[in-house]
Amino acid sequence: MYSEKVMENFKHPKNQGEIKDADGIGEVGNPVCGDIMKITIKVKDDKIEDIKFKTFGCAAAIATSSMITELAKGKTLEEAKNITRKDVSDSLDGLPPIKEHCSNLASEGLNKAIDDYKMKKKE
Amino acid sequence: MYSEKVMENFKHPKNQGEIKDADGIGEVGNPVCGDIMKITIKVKDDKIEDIKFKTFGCAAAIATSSMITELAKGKTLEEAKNITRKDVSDSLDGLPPIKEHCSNLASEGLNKAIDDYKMKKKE
Amino acid sequence: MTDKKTIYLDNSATTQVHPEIKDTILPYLEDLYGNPSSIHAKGQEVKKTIDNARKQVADLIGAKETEIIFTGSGTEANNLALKGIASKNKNKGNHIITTRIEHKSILNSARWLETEGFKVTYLNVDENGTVDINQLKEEIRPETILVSVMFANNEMGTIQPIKEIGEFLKGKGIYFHTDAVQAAGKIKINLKELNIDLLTLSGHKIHGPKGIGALYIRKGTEIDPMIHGGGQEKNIRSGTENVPGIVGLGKAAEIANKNLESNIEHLTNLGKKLEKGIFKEIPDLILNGHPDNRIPGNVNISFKYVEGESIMLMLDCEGICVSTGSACTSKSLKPSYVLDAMGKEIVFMHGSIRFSIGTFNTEEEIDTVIKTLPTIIKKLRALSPIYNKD
Amino acid sequence: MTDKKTIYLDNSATTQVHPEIKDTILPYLEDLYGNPSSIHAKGQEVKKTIDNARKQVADLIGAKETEIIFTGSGTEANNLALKGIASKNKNKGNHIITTRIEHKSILNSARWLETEGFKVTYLNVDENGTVDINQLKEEIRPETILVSVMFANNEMGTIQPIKEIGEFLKGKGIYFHTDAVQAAGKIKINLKELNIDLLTLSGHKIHGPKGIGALYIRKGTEIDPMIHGGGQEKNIRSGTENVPGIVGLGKAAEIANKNLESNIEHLTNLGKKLEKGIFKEIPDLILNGHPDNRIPGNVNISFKYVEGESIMLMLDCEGICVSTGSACTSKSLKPSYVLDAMGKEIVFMHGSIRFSIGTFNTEEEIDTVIKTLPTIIKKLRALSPIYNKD
Ligand SMILES: Cc1ncc(COP(=O)(O)O)c(C=O)c1O
Ligand SMILES: Cc1ncc(COP(=O)(O)O)c(C=O)c1O
Repeated sequence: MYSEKVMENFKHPKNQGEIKDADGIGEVGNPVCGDIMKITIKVKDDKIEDIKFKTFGCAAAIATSSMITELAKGKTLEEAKNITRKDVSDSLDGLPPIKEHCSNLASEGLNKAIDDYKMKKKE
Repeated sequence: MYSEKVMENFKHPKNQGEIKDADGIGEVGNPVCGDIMKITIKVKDDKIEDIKFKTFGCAAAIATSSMITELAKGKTLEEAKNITRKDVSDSLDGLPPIKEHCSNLASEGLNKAIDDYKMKKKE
Repeated sequence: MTDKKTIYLDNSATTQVHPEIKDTILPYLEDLYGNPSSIHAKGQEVKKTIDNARKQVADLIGAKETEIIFTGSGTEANNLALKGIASKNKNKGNHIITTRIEHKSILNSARWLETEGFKVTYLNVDENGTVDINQLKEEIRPETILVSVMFANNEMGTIQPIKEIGEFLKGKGIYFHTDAVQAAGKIKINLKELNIDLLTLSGHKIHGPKGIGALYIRKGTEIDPMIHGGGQEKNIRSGTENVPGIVGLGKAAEIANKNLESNIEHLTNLGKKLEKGIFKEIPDLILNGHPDNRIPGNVNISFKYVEGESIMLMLDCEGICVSTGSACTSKSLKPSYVLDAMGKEIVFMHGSIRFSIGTFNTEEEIDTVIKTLPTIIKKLRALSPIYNKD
Repeated sequence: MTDKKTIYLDNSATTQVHPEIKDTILPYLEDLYGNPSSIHAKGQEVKKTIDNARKQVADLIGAKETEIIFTGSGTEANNLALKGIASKNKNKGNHIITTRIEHKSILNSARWLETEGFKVTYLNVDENGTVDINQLKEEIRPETILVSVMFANNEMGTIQPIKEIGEFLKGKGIYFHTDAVQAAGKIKINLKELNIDLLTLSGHKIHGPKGIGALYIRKGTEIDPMIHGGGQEKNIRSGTENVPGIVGLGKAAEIANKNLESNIEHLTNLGKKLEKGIFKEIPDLILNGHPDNRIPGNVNISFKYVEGESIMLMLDCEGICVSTGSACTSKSLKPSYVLDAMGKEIVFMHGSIRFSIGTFNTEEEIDTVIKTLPTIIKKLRALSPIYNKD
């Protein structure tokens, strides 16, 4: 059902955990659809210096979380915002159609974390 | 589907043929239901001295024809008339339900032959 | 148990499972027992094989693998075609056209649809068993939603003008179904060249296992499911997949496809040999069905003045298996409704015997039948009150 | 291909075919290929075996052999029960009662009947998954023609009060159907002591083959066929008989019957061991279903704060096959509708895992699972944003 890449990222996720004094926090999803994702980022010079995730969800949710942190790490906020769900899905060699929404969730989470950082900076 | 007795009487029918100068002739059945039976009898001293049959029909029709000639041979007309379809069927260790009508036909044929003999005698 | 010497000439009723197919099925009765709906490894390894079988079946008829739905029999596939199309398209019309010589699974589905308010036209056939395409053209109405005409008949093998019907129906917005249960593996079927929306197959008629059928449903066809449940087979036929049956049918289709030409030649040769042999040895016969345009290996003969079941059982005693009418109606008292539709005299309808040859029959077997039959017919004719020739 | 070390704990989804059954089936893929409708020897030798299989199935549930109809799956049998009864008895009434936790083949048949004008009441269950018999009593109306309540649930194994329902319905002129697909072979079922009119079985759930089911139909029950055709199975289910499947189901029933007590003991022991082991090793669990009144060998646990598919796939990587919810819904995104009906908190519904033990599982396998699981749960909880315990 899943590609090898998905399984690899599911079994050995990168950047898992939570940054304690995060600059931005993004929480998305809800228990009804079975996926909850929390992304924390550390920003330096407009770049994502560190990023971690926690995910309650299926293998696709975990793998896409892991993948998006990989993709985002070291990128500028601008670049990170431009990561599409297709980028995530492609980097995982595709997702089963029924699981496509998971890649959505991942990029949504990242966006939220970046927005959160920007909001906080403004204050 | 058929009992061994039926198959035995089908494969090696007794009294087949036609008595040329028969005292009584009974023809029953029709092509629509797929069975036609002709019974010819020779009568002496109110007894069935000889009896033969010809049958166009299924294995059950042939076996019941053969069996009824066996049962009737040597009997008085009175006795022969009392041979029931159950007698025929029982002597063959039973018939499949769908083929029960064949035993009907056999006793009908015998009866007709006896009636024919009586009619002719009256004339 | 029958002994080794059985001569099986009833391949239109069912066929011997090809030994290669048995070997294909076996692992699915052993270690490969997973449920294809399961996401774990045990399920997924099986899922792949099902998709492969779908491809094998599709290839036999020139279809796409996504257009094949597996069912529990040819009968179920025929029911699904008629009822599924009727149910889904009843808002468009309530008229269905089929023929008087379809298999009972079509005829009785059609009759049931009549009780549900549908109107059904049953087309006539000529004395060769060929459907009247002009009548078809006349019977088309604005309310017609479906035409179902079998590819080849199971009793006397006549091949129907499927290509012509498909061409005539093209663009009319009427679905065209054909029951190809008897045609598959014996006639080249290429859906790329035929305008067909639905097509029925059955495993056990092509040397595959019993209890598995398939319905080709052309992409875009509007059809309702008949069996509801867990959503298997694209929600058109729910129920845990008959994995051994499916892989068996797949393999059977593959073999049938691979050997199609040689099989046709084999069946044609043996069929011709049998027909000629019988006609040479025995007088007073009628060949039922079309003299040429018939499935290879089907020889249907009426033996005048004698009854079919008697012939069949006499042959059975000699270890030769044949059939009177179609297998399904063998049990019934009525003469063949197919011969009836062809306008045969009733007394000859009772005497019809279908010899149907399969891949595994040999020339020697045919010789034996030709040698055995005359004695049996002579014996039965001697018993017959309507035979007056000696 | 999975390797030899697979630990298969998904026996409610499907089971390994018993080796004896494979041997029983084999001849029917070889020399015994006749069509049971054929009158000749090749057909009749097969017909006998089918009748024998019918007897074997009847014996498992205390029925008469003439009361068993073979179908293409448990799903088809459930469809036939609901639709066949509804169709035949619609003049008597249009109301049907079933439960919210039935298998999809019942639920989706019921929903289809609603589109055909029938009214359906879906009974609630309590937090253990037991149907509310008082609600059943209240919902009975003069128009009620059928009650269908499953014998035991496929997700969390709760056994329903079938005997009480049967007694309550006695003499009311309402048919009572039960889906015993999950109960058969794991609970003693004796129809002589139960007032049941129709009962569903499926081959592949009792170590028999896939693609074969059976419906017990009590003598005198008024039911319409769903699949029309040649009149096989007493005209209630047409189609050439799935002979390998039928003899396989017959043998499976025979073995299940013979080993019933020892099998129950085996499943109970392993189930208890697994349950205790997991609860000892892992905190924050919920046992779903009834604590005692459940089919032996079914252990359904919600692992709080983590999601079921992840657990399932992690176990799969270790060669352990289990299921989230029922096999059929494994693919869907929605959490289990059965747990939903039981009123479970939604976040815990996503974390439910069904371990279902079968005849061929061993104590060592259970030990391995108990050893493997804690690491997986720990790992997933560490990943979970809703877990805050370390
Ligand atoms: C033309 C035709 N259609 C349909 C069927 C039914 O297929 P099955 O035997 O798989 O139910 C048969 C065989 O009996 C047949 O000959
Ligand atoms: C309770 C129940 N009923 C019916 C079925 C359907 O049976 P089958 O898999 O044979 O279609 C299943 C299995 O999926 C089941 O668990």
